[in-house]
Amino acid sequence: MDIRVQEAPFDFGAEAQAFSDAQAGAGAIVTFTGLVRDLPGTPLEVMEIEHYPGMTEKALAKIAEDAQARWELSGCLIIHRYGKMRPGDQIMMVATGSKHRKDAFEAAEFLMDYLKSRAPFWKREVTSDNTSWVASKAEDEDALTRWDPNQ
Amino acid sequence: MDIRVQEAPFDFGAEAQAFSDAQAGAGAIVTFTGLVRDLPGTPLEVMEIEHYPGMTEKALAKIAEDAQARWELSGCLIIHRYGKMRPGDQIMMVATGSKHRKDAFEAAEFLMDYLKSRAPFWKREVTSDNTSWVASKAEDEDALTRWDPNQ
Amino acid sequence: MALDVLYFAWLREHVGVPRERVETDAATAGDLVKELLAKGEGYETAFADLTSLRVAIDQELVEFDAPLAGAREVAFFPPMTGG
Amino acid sequence: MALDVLYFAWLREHVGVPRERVETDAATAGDLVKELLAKGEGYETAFADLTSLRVAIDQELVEFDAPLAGAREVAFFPPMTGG
Repeated sequence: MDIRVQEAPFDFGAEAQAFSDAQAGAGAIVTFTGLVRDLPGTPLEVMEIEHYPGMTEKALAKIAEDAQARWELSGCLIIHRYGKMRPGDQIMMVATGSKHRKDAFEAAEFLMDYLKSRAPFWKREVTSDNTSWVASKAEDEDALTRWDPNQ
Repeated sequence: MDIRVQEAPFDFGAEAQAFSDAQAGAGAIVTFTGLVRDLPGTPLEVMEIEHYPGMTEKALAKIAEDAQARWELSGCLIIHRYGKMRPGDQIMMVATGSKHRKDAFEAAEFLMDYLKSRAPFWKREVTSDNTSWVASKAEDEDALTRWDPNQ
Repeated sequence: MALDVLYFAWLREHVGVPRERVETDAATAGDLVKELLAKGEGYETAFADLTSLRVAIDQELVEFDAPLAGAREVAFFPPMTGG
Repeated sequence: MALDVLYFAWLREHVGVPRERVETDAATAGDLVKELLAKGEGYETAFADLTSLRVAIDQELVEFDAPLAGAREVAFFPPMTGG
């Protein structure tokens, strides 16, 4: 389990390769990367991500532990940036390794679904004429019901 | 759409990075990589993959086209090797890019499910005392029902 | 008891400070909000709609009826938008 | 008509050749299998259980009752195991 919360950019290709190389016995590796998208209309100048130092690391570790308890994983990586980013920049990535592709896929989707709505990050979009906090989406909260054993 | 069928190894990290860099407007990138797993018991010496030149490329292109018709993708990559590989080697990878993470994940899983059972590749495992063709799994065929609009 | 109270994102902007030391006898996170409302207009705007807010006690997400006993740090913030 | 018939994986091993030119009047892929069975023991072993086999006409997966009219290439093989 490798959790990193950092302001600096990360090298997605190098991280993906290093993660894959470290997965002894795995037959399947899944990665997810989130990029800063440009906005329709007025171009996005900066995407700024605020977080809650201390809680962020704990929340991500908890999510990764839950994934490892639920699926048989050879490993699990989360990197999430904070601070200022520009369109096209990589915001975050997760990677999962497992014997089987279904487990690797499901665990990566689980990590993403919880990370979206349970890790203390907040995005703010800055354009030439406006600054606004990104609103959370009901569909992101709804996505969690998929993982609820009582559903 | 980038489809490659090749004997040579590929550089997963470099391919993942190049794919991500080329996805204009995407907010989500998913990659899947299949690795040669070692066998329980007698160690695997070689995994040999046979394919049907001509049909393989057509089948993969069809699967990628179906994925692009079904989800809004900024791009879609399939690399699949044939020939001899060793435990830990990368066999294949797919990558998908989309505005939204759900589309990128679903399209990658769709590509993998169809590639498993509909692209003409056959695996053979060679150990010091045995050579055997890998049997297809009922669960791989069953995985396709998820994508059938009539289900 | 004395607590560190933290605010994030637009909640922080309305309140005007990222954190403050608060002396309180509130039993729950929700009771603490009621006390904070008395501190001024910024707080009223910030806490106008609790259903659109989240709270963490000692860096763990909880409900607004969670007890404050033994807590060192309480944080209020909007729904998260990571990923 | 004359057809190229291809065999892959363990089917190829049983038949003994990867491809051969076959002269046939078979109407369907399944009818072609019946003709091939007469060619010897290897073919009988190879085609013993059609439910565990797949067939492609001109590089497209089809069912065994697919018509051969106009076909140039027919391939028989076990279920695929890619990925």
